[in-house]
This record gives sequence, C-alpha cells and structure tokens, in this order.
Amino acid sequence: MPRMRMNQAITAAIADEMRENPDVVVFGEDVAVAGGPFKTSDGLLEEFGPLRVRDTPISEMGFLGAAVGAAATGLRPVAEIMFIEFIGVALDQVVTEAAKFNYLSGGKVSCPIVVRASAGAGLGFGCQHSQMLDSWLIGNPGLKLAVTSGPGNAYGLMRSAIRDDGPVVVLEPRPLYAMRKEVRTGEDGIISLGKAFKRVEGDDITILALGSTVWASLEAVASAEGWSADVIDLQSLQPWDTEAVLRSVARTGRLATVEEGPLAGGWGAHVTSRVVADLFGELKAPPLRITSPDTHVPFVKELEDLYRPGAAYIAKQISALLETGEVPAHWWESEGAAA
Amino acid sequence: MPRMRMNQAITAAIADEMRENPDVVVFGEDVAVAGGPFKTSDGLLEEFGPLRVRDTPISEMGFLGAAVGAAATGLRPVAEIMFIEFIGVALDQVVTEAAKFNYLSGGKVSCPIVVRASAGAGLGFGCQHSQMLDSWLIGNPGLKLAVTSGPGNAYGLMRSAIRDDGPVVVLEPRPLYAMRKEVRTGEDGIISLGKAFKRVEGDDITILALGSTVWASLEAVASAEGWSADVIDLQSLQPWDTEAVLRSVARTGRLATVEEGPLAGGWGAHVTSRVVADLFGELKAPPLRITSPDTHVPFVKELEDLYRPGAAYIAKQISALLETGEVPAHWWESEGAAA
Amino acid sequence: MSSESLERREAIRSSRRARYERMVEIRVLEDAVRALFAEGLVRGTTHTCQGQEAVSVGVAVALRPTDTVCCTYRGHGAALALGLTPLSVLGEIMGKEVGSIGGVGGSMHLCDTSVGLMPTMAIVGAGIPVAAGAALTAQVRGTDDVAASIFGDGAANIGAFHEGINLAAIWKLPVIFICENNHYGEYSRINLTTPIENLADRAISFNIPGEVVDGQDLDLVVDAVERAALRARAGEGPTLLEIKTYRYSGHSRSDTAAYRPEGELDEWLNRDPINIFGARLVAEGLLTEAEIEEIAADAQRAVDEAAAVAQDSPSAGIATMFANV
Amino acid sequence: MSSESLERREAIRSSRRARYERMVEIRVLEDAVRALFAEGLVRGTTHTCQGQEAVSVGVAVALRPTDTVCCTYRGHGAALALGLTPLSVLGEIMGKEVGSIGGVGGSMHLCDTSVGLMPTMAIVGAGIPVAAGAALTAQVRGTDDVAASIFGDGAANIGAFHEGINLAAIWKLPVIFICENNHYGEYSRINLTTPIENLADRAISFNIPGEVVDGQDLDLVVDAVERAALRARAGEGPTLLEIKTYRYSGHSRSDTAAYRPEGELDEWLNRDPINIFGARLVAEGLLTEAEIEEIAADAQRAVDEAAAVAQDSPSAGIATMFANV
Ligand SMILES: Cc1ncc(C[n+]2csc(CCOP(=O)(O)OP(=O)(O)O)c2C)c(N)n1
Ligand SMILES: Cc1ncc(C[n+]2csc(CCOP(=O)(O)OP(=O)(O)O)c2C)c(N)n1
Ligand SMILES: [Mg+2]
Ligand SMILES: [Mg+2]
Repeated sequence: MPRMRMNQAITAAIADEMRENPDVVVFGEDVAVAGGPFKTSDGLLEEFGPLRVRDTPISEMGFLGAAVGAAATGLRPVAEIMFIEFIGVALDQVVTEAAKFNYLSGGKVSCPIVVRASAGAGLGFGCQHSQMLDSWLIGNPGLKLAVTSGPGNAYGLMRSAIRDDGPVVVLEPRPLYAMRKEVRTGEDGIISLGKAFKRVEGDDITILALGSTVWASLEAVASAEGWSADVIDLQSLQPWDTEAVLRSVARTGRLATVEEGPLAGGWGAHVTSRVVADLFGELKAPPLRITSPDTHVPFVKELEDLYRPGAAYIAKQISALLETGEVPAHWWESEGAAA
Repeated sequence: MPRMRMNQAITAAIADEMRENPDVVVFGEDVAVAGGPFKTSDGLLEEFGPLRVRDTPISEMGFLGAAVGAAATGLRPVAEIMFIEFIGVALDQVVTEAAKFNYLSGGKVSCPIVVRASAGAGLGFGCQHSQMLDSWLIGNPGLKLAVTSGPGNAYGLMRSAIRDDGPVVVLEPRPLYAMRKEVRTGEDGIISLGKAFKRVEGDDITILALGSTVWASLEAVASAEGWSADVIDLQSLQPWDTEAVLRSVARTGRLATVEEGPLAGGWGAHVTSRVVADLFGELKAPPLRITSPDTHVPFVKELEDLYRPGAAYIAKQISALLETGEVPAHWWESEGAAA
Repeated sequence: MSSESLERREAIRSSRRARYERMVEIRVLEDAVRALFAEGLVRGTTHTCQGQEAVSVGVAVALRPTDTVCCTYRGHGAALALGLTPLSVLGEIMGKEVGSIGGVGGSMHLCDTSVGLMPTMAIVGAGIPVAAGAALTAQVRGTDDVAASIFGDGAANIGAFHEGINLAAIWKLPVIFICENNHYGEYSRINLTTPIENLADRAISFNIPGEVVDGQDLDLVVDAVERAALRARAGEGPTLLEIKTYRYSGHSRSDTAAYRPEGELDEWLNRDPINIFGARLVAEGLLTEAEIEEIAADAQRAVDEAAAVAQDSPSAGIATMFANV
Repeated sequence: MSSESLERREAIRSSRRARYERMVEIRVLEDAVRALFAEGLVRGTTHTCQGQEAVSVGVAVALRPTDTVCCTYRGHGAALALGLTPLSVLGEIMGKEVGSIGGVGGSMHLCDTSVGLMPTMAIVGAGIPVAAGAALTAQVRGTDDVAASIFGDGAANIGAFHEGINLAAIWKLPVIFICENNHYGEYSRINLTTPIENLADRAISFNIPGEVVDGQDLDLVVDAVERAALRARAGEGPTLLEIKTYRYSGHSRSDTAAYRPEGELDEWLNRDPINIFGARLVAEGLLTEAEIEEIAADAQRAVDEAAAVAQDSPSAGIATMFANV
C-alpha cells in the first residue's frame, strides 16, 4: 500500500475517479494551475487537461451553481471551497438547489456534486478560517456530509462521494492534510458513505469522534488508566452509522462524543439524542459531550489548543464520568478557568 | 390590552422602538411602500419617512451587509429576509461578519442588527419556501436566535431583539401572522431573549415547543387523557432558557421536544443532550423527540399537515411514552406509513 | 408525457401558427390559474405571466429540445412553450400525480427533462449560474447544445447574476442569459431598485454582447435568441439579452398591483404580444380573423378540460414525501 | 493607543514628508512580517502589501479620521496608514495583548475605531456592502462622513461587489469603492478570472462614475480619492475607483509567486511608489537624498523596536477567548 499524505490521497481519489469516468470534472479557486491551495489537486490539470480541471474566479455562488447545472446535465463536478466558511456566500446552491433537485424533478434530475472544503482549527488562521461548521450542513434533507480523518478515509470517502448520485459535502480537517499514512487505493479502498470505522475496541465506553478528534481520542484512550473504550470514527455525519453506534453503546453502556466545534448545534447532540431514545434503559451513565466552548476560534496557539478538545482533557472527562457516573463540568465552566 | 395580529404586533414593536430611538432603521424587499409582503411594516414609511424605512433591491447579501455596516457605526437596522431560505444567499454577513465583529474589534464594534424572517410550513409554498432552518443558525457563537409563536411574544421578543447589542435572528412562523390576540404593549410587554414561557402546567412530562408547535402541543395537552404536562414555549433558541427547562424536567421527570423541521440537526437534540447530561438520574423515561421527517416540505395540504407535528400525533407519541416507558417509533417508521 | 412534450415543442419550432396558438394557450391557462386560486381551489401561491407570452414562446422556438433551460417560479408560460402539456402544468399547480413532478412541488416547481426544462427555481437568481453549469456540460462533452437562463429584472441585482455571467464569460460557455424585464420585482418598479435604464448594459462588465429586445414582438424575440444561440454553438460564448415586456397581473396570487402608475398597464395592453403576432399572421395570410376566434375557443376548451381532468386526478400520495430525497 | 493613532493619521494628512515616511514604514514593517514568519516566530498566515503602499497612504490622506474604512486581510498597510502604530499591528500579528484587538485575531484581523478602521474582514468582498452600510449611517444621521471599502481585483468577481455597489448607487450613499487591483487574486492573474481589462468599467452597471487610477503615484491616489469623497459628501453618491498597483510578494506567507511571467515584477519595481514619491519630494526640495536614507533607517529602527516590544509582551490570555462574543 502506498504511503501518502491526506492531500495526496484526496488527489489520488479524484484522479482515480477521473480516469474511470470522463464525466468527473474539477474546479475551484486555484485548483488547476497551482494544484490547489492545499495541493489537493496537484497534477490533475496536467493529466486531465483544461476542459476538465479549471480555475475559477472568486465566485463561490457562481461556481457551485455551475456545479449544480453541470451535475444536473450529466457531469460529476468536484468543487473546492477553500475554507468551509466561504460556503456562507453560496450555501443556497448546495442546500436549497442541489439537495432538492431530485425531489423537484420527480426523480429525473439527480445532482451528483461533491463540495470539498478544508475545515477546522489548529493552524492559527483566526476565527473566520478555522471552523468545522458541520452544524450548517447536517440538517438538510438530500445533502450528505462526510468528514475525513486521514489519508485512508479521505481516499475512500472521496471516491464514494464522487460516485454518489446526490450532493455530498466532504470536510477535510486542515491540520490533517500533512498526515502521511499507508492508503489502500483502488476499489478496495472505497468507503461507503454512512459507514463508521471502529479504530480501537474497548469495554467501558463508546467514544464517537470525527476528523481531528479521532486522533485526540485515540491518544486519550492510549493513556487511559483503568478503562478502555471503543473509539469509533464516524466518518459520515449524514447519513451516520446508527447501527454501528447503537451496537457499540449497547455493549459498553456509555457514550462520549468528541467534537471540534461549539457545544450549541454540534453533531454530538444529534447522535446522542438518538442513542438515548433507543438505549435509555441500558445506559450506565449519561452521555458525555466533549466539545469546544461556545466561542470564536482564537488565534493564539495556546488558546487554539484549548479550543480543540485534546487527549488529556478527553481522558480527564471520561475518567470523571466513569468515576462519578455523572457528566463533569466543561473546562470553561470550572472555577477560575477563564481567569 | 389591544388585540392584534402577529404581523401587526411585529409592526407595533418596531414602531415603538423607532419612536424611542432614532437609530432604528428598517429595510428589506418591499417593506416600505408596500408595508411588507406579510404586512409586518405597514405604516412605518408613513410615520418614519424614507430615510429610515427603505425598500431594497433583491440583494440579500447587499442589504444584510449594509445592515452590518450601519450597525457597526451606530444604527440599529431591522432587516427583513422575506423567507428564511433566502438567507442561504447571504448567510456570510450574519454569521461570519456580524456575529464576530465584537470579537474582532476587541469589544469596540458591536453589531446590533435584527434579521427578521418568515419561516415554516403550513401555507403550501413548496419546499423552497417552507422550512424553519433553525439548524443553520443555532451553532454560531455571537448570534442570538428567537422564534415567535404569536402576537404577544412577537411584540416582546422583537423589542428585545432591537435593543440587543449583538445580531439577532427572529424567525416568524408564517401561518401565525394572521393569529389575533391581546398583546401587552409598552415596556411591560418586552420579553427578554433567552427566557422561556410556561404556557400550561402539568405533572407527567415537560413539553418543549417553539413557534407553531406551541399551539399543536397545547391542543395535544388539552385533549390528553390521564396525563398532564408542562408546556414550555422556548421562545429563544440561542440562548435558551436552560434553567426553566431543567427546573421543569426535574419535576416532571420526562421530556418531549416538539419540532417543526427534520429530525437531523433539530434543536430538540441540542436541548435534550443538555437535559440528559444534567438530569440523567432523575429521568423516568427517555426524552422524546417529535419532529418532521427527514424530507423536503411537500406542497399538498394533506402531506404538509403530516409534515408538521399535529396535536393528535403529539398526544399519541406522549401517551405511548408514558405507557411503555419507551420512545415510540416516528410515524414514518411505522409499518406501511409511506405506502 | 415526454413524447407529447417533444411533439408540442416541435410544433412551435416548425409552425408560425402553432406559435400563435401556444401564446394563446399560455394566456388562457394563466387566466385559469388565477381563477382557480381566486376560487380557493388551489393553495399556496402562484406567479402568472400574462403579457409575457412572446418571451416564453420565443425562447422555446429558438432553442432545441436538447438545449437546457433554467426558469423561475414564474414558469408556467415557459413550461408550456417548451412543450409541457396544460395537464402537466395544471396538475402540478394543483398538487396532483399527473403534475409534471407528480404534484410535490406546486406552482413554483415544474420540470421536464425531455424538453430541457430543469427544475424551476424559486430562489431569485439561482438559475443563472446553474445554466452556466449546463453549458459547461455541453462544452466538456463537445456537443453543440446550449443552455439558457430566464430570469427577471429584479434578479439582475443579485450576486448570482454577476457571478454566473462572469464565470460563463471567462469560460466562454455556450449559454444565453435572458433577462425578462417585466419592469417589476414584486411590488417595486425597476427604477426604484436599479440605477440603470437598460440592464443589457451590464454585459459590458463581462465583455460579452448585450442586447435590448422588444419582448412584445415574438419574431424579434426568436431572432435575438437564435442569434445568441448561434454564437454560443459556435464557441463564441455567452450573450445577455434583456427582453422588455410587462406583467399584466400582480406579482403573485394576492397582489392587485395597485402600485402601478395609472395608464401604464393600458399602454402595454396596446402592444399585446398575442395581438401583434396575430395581426401579423393575418397580414401574412396565415390566419383569418375567424381562426383567431376559433383558436381562443379551442385553447379555452383544452385548458378547461385539463383543469377538470387534473381536478379529478389523485393528489400526490404519501409515498412522494419520501421519494427522491 | 487611540490618541496616538489619531496623531499619526493627522501627520500624513498635513505633511507630504510624513506620507513618504509612512510608506517607508509600511514597506519595512511588511518586510519584517515576512521575516518573522519565515523564522517561524509567528504562526498562521499573513498577506503583505509591499508595492501597494501608495494606495494605503493615499486613501488615508484623502479621508478624515471620522470616515469609516473597511479593509481586507491584506490590511497591515492600510492600518498603518490610517494611524495604527507598528506595535499595535505587529502585536496583533503575533497574538499579543498589545495588538490592535488584543491578539485574538492575528494578521488578518485588525481594527481601530478611533481612526475609522472597521474590523478587517477575511472573507473576500464582505466589506463592500458593509461600507455601504457605514455610509448609510452618515446619510441617515445627516453628517458629511463617508465610508470606503478597499478590496482586491479578485473581489470584483464576487456577488457582494455587485450587490453592495448597486445598493449604494440606488440609495446614493456616500461611499467610495476602492478596488486595489494588484493584478492577482491568490495565484491567478486577473486576466484568467476576469473578462474585462478595466474593472472601473463595471461602474457602468450601476450608473456611477468609475475611474482608473495609477496606484504607484501617491499624489494621483490622493487626488482621486479626494474627488470621490467630495462627490460623496455633496450627496452625489458612490464612486468606483480602480487603483492599479502590484503586489511584490506572494499572496500569502507560503507563496513564492512562481506563477508570475518573467520580467513583470521588474517592470513594476521600476515604478516603485516609494521611489516615485521620494524623487518628487527631492525635486520639490522637501527631502534630501541623505534624509531618504535616514528615514529608511529610522523606520527600520522603529519597526525593529516595535517587534521586540511585541515579542516580549504577554500573549492574549484565556479570558480573551470568552470576552466580546
Ligand atoms: C433570493 C431571493 N430573494 C427574494 C425572493 C422573493 N421574491 C420572489 S419573486 C421576487 C421578485 C423577482 O422579480 P423579478 O426578478 O423581476 O422576476 P418577476 O417576478 O418579475 O418575474 C422576489 C423578491 C426570492 N424568491 N429569492
Ligand atoms: C469568499 C472567499 N473566497 C475565497 C477566499 C480565499 N481568498 C483569500 S484572499 C483571495 C484572493 C483575493 O484576491 P484579491 O481580491 O485580488 O485581493 P488581494 O489578495 O490581491 O489583495 C482568496 C481567493 C476568501 N477569503 N473568501
Ligand atoms: Mg420582474
Ligand atoms: Mg489582487
């Protein structure tokens, strides 16, 4: 299996789909000549030419709209939103057009667009360039949403996203672009949307993580004393792998979600509400949400590190839950935390 | 107390604030000469003149951006988004600019904008004009969110929203514009953002409702046999009245949220996850979410009525919860429902 | 339905008389729609296009059925012109299974891919970049299809207009931007929201041709769209057409259009597109006055019958709520 | 800090020599910023403006401190020109309490209301309608303040540009739209993304004056912005200025600008705004060659000192995470 960085794995997935299917086209700001601001499309222009790989003006509404029209007439556009925040100028095309076209055509017009976007904190880009923003995207019927956590699923999810007949948003945590791992490529490497991946198995609690928090969670578990956990990388949020999650929680009896992003509107609430509805009687403790505080992403490293749930904090919260059977306070609620 | 329709109460609230504060200005598409597509600004142009009450081009990004700039320099703009879906072309200005300006100015630039929007299903406007879309708005630090359920709180919340020093979105369920009730006007009628309102008191369960679902919930409770409920109109989603909700659930031991909108990403999950975290040991049953299915809003009346949680369905779900101690299936999961 | 749509489309492409008939059909259907709403037989809202028939028919004549067309909520006329049957349009408006998308959409949401009609969009301006995207497909595949977006004067002030046309210009996409200037966006006259006289001048921003077209004269509309289509098919890129016309009715169901200056409607009624084209066909010897009466009666009969059939048809069933999500 | 900002602002408004000094200060500070990043002393990203100093200083000279200015992430030059001190800019870039917003923002986020600088925005085009809104405040209150938005050539392709200018035009708002055309949006030369030669021509879409300005000549920039401000203060509405200039550095920290055609940078270096203005002041007898050297050395010293002070200052503390949300 080849070793690659996450950005290379994304490029490889797109290239593999482009080789198989002439309908796949790629566009976005500086994705062609420059190979992408994060080098997620390096070499595509050279291999597939300027008809299929294009730089756009700074016009997110324009080029996502063009992706919708191209998809509705037979292409499979992969469009890049450089930072997910920028979808705020173009959300309409994704959620109100693309996600409804199949419905609004009586099933005649499918809209297979992939919107890729870098997301998340960790690199000191400040509060308009550091959010996950999954909360904007999870509650829109007709729209799928996946989040990559490394080269392997970045490859596998991207291929599924391109093959999917509806619109899919793929969030790529920016700090992970440089992560290098072995990647199963080819058909075997494809990961279905909606499938979670259990990264570690354990007994006392089920930890659900996504993107960057997968690694923090694994680190927390590795250092855990006296307890073990299932660590499940959800991979997809819409749809999400209800079955895998319920199965795990039914066994462990406890649930923690580890989310990068505000408590308010975070995906953990959505998943938790379902788990509680189904497994209330079997839960040994209240579900625990480990999130960022309800504030903007700070620029300074020490603060940004605090913003993102880290391994030590995750371990601490889970240990507290296991010990007391109660949900501990968030760090920012503890006495003197913000002083 | 004067009797008024909800749209008149909104107009009255804006007018009262405009009389007290010359910085309050109003704009949006056809809000001035025509008095608003839903007559929520009727007469304002006549009383306050064209400097303060303006029709805009069809440019949501443009006029919400102008609201941000005007607010940042001292005015208090009340801008109308005709149907909340249209914020999809302008979300950036509300969530990425307005909500962050105070932070990004070290507290020097507050951004007191009010974005009013009609929302929700019930009038046969089809799937691009019938959603609540609270899920786009709840997870953005710095942004407040209120939902009116009738003339009284439409008046009271609107006045608070205009006085608030940060950006506030107020969702106004469209079918309620015509609802006529007595309204407490003046200072006494003002309702703080973040305060819930208990509309009925009962013992067996706490029902949290918002907007249109308040009325469906009250009807369900009125017809309930063998059980009674606290019916709490949340009124605000961001911030939401954690204290009132926890107090009630601590007493009743059970929780149901009644949401118009998809299960995925709905506000009920957010509230539920908090209640479960705090009151796990005291809950007598799993929290129940009563929502719309994860689909687009259908046009036909019978289907749209099904889409919106109705009184009979609410009563049925709650009765089932009380009887079995388990969360019943959603109607669309029942055998043959979709046949 | 789709072969019937195609036939209806070919009819107006090949016959001038059929074009007249189609304009009349649109007028009669739109009047019927307003009546149905007035009687409370239909719910929701509707946006009719009486007075603008020559634009719809002109575009449909000039384009091929394999071309793609993006329309707005004010889409009944364009849909009928492109080929959809009165039954499929009325059925949709009434929420019936026989409607063009099975009744799940209502008045604002029609679609028929067999004649190139994309889902009509109820968000102002949304169809502009979408049409550019459809043109991209043609460009990538090397076909000579074109795409068109029909949108209103009000839409010329929204960002998607600027971004969509700019993108099409820089990529030289085969797309025609058709601004159907009926002089009003909802209740606002264009001069109150738009600082220039001719929206066609905005073409300068994108270095593409922009042309003002008389929308009350069907032949001129056909001409202009044909020329733009020729350019597009030849790889010369997009064109912006501003077709000036007038909306006889209010903006939507509930609007009485009291905001119009006195006499304005009458002036436009004097230049009614159906009358203008009818008189021309009479002068050309292609129609007689008696046939004109007949055509009106036939259209009325056909629309009434379609309305009756739709009325008696089953509504969209519960399964449609969950299909195609 | 705010009275110091005001003083620094008044300095360049009243003294030509101070304008020269300020341009030099900007150049030196931007070079220092790149060095700090290169050394790994600062994290995140940064966008510097070497070569564009005359635009920043020209705007700041022509406008009053009570006017409002919206800038982008490429805002260090404008901030210094408007009056912010090197310490407040460098402090912010380094995330220090002494930074203009206390270090919570970083390089892309500066603000100082005492000289009219709104929070700088890292979303392309966002400041354009925001400036229109600030102008609305002046119009509603009847003051003669104006607002300005400084944005790039790339921003002229985003919807907010179209909507913001159109709104300002129809409302005749006292606002100046300043397109700082440095010929590149990230790694794309303007001709690859924009189908017209002069972005000023887009003013035609809004029926407002549009003017191309030589951005390497400070006096011409001051002139053009002053004229536009006069119009605005007189109630005549907005103006679109396209100020042509060049970005000597790459787009951001990591960009080496390898995509530039050979010789292009050299051509622009030949028309360096600091040299042009310096030579003019020498010709006018306002500066000597020796003073020019001194000014450079002084600026270097001042910037180095500010950097050292910032370096030794406390970082934004944990309380700032929760303040002002
Ligand atoms: C983004 C957006 N803003 C506002 C609306 C509400 N709206 C529907 S139609 C309309 C007027 C459009 O005018 P115009 O573009 O001239 O088209 P016409 O209705 O005259 O055909 C408006 C404002 C909308 N549907 N979408
Ligand atoms: C809406 C949006 N899209 C994309 C970006 C990413 N981006 C940041 S700067 C930039 C280039 C802007 O070019 P230009 O407007 O010419 O300004 P310059 O950087 O040259 O000063 C881009 C694409 C962004 N910040 N916001
Ligand atoms: Mg119109
Ligand atoms: Mg530039």
